[in-house]
Amino acid sequence: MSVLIDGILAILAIYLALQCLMAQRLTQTVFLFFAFGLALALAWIRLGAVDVAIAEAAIAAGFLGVLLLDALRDFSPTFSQKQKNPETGQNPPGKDDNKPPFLPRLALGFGLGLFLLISLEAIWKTPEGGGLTAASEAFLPESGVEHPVTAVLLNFRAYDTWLEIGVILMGLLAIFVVGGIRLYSRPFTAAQDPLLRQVILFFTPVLFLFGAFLLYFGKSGPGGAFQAAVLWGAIGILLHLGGRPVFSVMPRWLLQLILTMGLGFFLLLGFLLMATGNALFEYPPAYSGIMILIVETLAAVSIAAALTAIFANVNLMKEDPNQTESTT
Amino acid sequence: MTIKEVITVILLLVGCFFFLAGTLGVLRFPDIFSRLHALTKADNLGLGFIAAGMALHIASPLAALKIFFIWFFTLLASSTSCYLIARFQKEQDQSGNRKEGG
Amino acid sequence: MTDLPTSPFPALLVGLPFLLATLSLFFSSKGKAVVGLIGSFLTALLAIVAFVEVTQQGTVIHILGGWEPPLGILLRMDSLAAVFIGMTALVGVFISLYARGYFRAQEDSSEGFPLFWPLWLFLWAGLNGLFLSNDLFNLFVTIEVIGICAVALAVLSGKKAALFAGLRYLLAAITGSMAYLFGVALIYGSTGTLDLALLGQVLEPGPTTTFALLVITPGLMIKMAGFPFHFWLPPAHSSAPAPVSALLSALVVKGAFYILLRLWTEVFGVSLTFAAGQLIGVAGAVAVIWGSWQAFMQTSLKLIVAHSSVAQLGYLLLVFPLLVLAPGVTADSADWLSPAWTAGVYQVIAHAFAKASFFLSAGIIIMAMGHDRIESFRDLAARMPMTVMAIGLAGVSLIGLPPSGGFMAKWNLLQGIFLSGQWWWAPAVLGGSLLTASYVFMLMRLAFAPARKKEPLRPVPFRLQVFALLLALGSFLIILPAESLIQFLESSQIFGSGIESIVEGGVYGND
Amino acid sequence: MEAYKIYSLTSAVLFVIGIGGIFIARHFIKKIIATIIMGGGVFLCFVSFAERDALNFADPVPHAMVITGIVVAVASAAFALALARRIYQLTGEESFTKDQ
Repeated sequence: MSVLIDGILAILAIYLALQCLMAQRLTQTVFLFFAFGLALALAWIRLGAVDVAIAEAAIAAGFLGVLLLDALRDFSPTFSQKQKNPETGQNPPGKDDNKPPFLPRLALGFGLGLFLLISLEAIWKTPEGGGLTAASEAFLPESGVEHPVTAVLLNFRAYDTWLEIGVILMGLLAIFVVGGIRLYSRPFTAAQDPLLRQVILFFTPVLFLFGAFLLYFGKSGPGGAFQAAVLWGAIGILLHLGGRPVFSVMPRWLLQLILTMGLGFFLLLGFLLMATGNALFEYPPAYSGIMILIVETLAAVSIAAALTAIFANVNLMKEDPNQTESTT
Repeated sequence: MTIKEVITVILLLVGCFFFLAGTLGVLRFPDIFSRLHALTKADNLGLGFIAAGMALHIASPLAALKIFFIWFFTLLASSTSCYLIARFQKEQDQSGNRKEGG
Repeated sequence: MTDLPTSPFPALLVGLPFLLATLSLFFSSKGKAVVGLIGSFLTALLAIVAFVEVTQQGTVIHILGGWEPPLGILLRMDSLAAVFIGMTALVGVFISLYARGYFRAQEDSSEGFPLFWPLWLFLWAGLNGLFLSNDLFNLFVTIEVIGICAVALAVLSGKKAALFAGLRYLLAAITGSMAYLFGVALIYGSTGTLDLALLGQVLEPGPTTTFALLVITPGLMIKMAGFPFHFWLPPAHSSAPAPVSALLSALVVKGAFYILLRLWTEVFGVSLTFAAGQLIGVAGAVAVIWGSWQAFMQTSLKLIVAHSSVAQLGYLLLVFPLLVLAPGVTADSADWLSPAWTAGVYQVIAHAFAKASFFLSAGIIIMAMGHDRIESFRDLAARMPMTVMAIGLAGVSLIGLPPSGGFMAKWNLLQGIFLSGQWWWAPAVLGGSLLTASYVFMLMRLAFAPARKKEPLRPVPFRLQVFALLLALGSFLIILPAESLIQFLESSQIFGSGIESIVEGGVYGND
Repeated sequence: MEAYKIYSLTSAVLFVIGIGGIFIARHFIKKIIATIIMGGGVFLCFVSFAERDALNFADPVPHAMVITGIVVAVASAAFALALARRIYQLTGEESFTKDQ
């Protein structure tokens, strides 16, 4: 029975991935992408990876999906112009003329098929390496937290996590580069809908509480900085959409502080520990629990701010017509 | 099989039925308003039945409260988004009509 | 490995530029440049100090978080890493100095330029992290850091061509790193460890290992623009601002090469066959000829330089077939390993200096003439002697004429090729040099030819020309410490080691 | 067949679909989604091995790596999306044309 469920889920994920890439309209692609993310999240749950499921549903399907949806506002008009009959979803016959020629496609398909067979064989025959479960279990009491995934993320392999928080900040900087750095200069004109505003106002404290719960609960169960950060980031995005762009009323230095404090505190704490003769990110066992909690909280706030800023900036790019002339 | 399990199974089956009906509605109904209708009404009802079934199955008040909140938030979010989509579509239709008329 | 001396420098080498980059975000445009410049100097200084430490203590390590591998991550600075970090520091400082003057001279044109500084420091931290890393997954994170920063720098100008090239670059980079990560997943699944040193001991040959090699190698070749995957490089490098082009081609592509070298020699020895080495060699040989020919056919300077990067990276790929030993040959009896390694390291360093100088000179010429079409280079030698000299010197190093670093690389490569008996690579090396000579001399001939009508030149800050020339001179000066450098490199375990292919048979040769 | 095998085999299929999508799909957004699908395949591979190596709990190291990987992949994809939108804004192009 359980094999049946897993099999159906696997086939569903593959089907959704294929449909997502082959869909005729971009809207379909994006919504199938949401569905694909949720199918994967279910797969993570089936595999016992609840943290990954929350991260996938919240970050990959949720946040990226929202970004893609937002991008549709840019792309969809021309797409429906090219496509005369958007209601039925049928492809007009003249659309296929810019497809690549047949032979390279055949060769590519053949190559991919061969590659798939080899990879299936390789995965089928993978010897059992045993993983690092035993090692993590042995050192878990010394890590200061009770949940093994949090212990790996924030203590055993904190270096990777620190770099990863850096990657988010770099992604934000990179998006600034693309969109111009006149960030938050324009107020965002939001939908003036009383119901929407009330619902957003209702959801703000709920999301905040739930995020804080996930953050604190990450010590002993699934949850932690990233999951909490996405929920808090969702607050920022919702407020932004509801006509309360939090960042535009904030002084610039405060915004910069919020964006960088997670990364900065993480590193400065590491340097401080180095100054006392430990290695970088080597938390003394007696204080590791509280240190990890502080690092996680600040990191979550920073990531939440970065996610909101990524969304808001991508939005602002569209509202900025006079940039187009200045850079071409 | 106790009476509790029977009720759980019945609730789950009814929930699945409503989900199925809702999905069928989304696929088969002609325009966006009736599709939204199918999606939000039938699916929320289905989710409610399944939530009730699960709450009965776990039979702990705290879990029941959590499940209730799941259902409640879904209800809130889906009805709001349904309303927004419908409003957007209506505005589009009106502006489209105006363009065609003028 | 954990009994080696511990040192704080590896952690500082990553942490310091990171911290300074974060700090620079708080400043205004002008402040960013100042912090960025100070940060470059501090990082370079730290790199030199760490280099000296390695020369005295040998390989040093830093166990992050106090958790030993395989659970934790270990930073390892051996002499090979030290040389790469030192090269990054030297080239990086010159590029930083140049960038300060370059961006100041065109401050009005784009508002994205101040972000050069934090991104460049992040990139530097990523590069140092990559050279120090001893962990498969950590390598993935560092190449992603490098990838995002590199693309962001490449699109700094915000021009259409740069955006297209940047998106292409980014998609290629993501594909490459995902392919790499797939290989990491399989290796982790079959061994339960990510540490390179441990993997070298426990990895068993088998279809999984071979498949991991089969996805990791092309993945990294996409990132280093190895031959069939070089398509993204010329547009991305040629459309970026000059200091960025220099960074991208001098340093960024070397990161992926470094990982490939480490993985092939330290980890994948068990599943490599002689044929696999030959295959990557063919890619290198084709890249050398094709890239040089394409460079010869271009009509604008930056495209010439960008295509020449493809060719010069091909030389790096040519090192691999020499490192994979034929069945029956042991590393002790293979006397071509030392020249091959010397060739690889010197090619990396010489190319970094020469290509950086070439791109910086191209930037100067664009600044002076407003474009870089080579038909208007006539009589440039008389009007911009320093820049033409820098191009000439860098070109000589790229060709591989003595007494340049490029000569050192190509001479040792040829020596390795003939000692190993794989003479069929020699025509590619020589042909590549010949083609390189063709386009360099074509540029020189144009620069010295008398002009009928002279285009007006805008003034260029003198300092910029000095920095470009110094880098070009650097590609010659690096052969002075050659003997001690090679001696130093030999103190690391990896330098001079060969890959003894246990398995006979084809490329996919475990059956 | 154990449950993890189903997913580890699925991971290869998703990876190949992703690669194919990057090559064949024309629209920028589809290419970006293809990279995420490719990443999803890779992460599935990690997590299925974690399930296989479970003792008292599943192997936490791959879980941590996958969370890191998801965040990194999403950051890259968000950047790619910003580039694509900017390109569309400037040129009206939605896919790579021959001369670009």
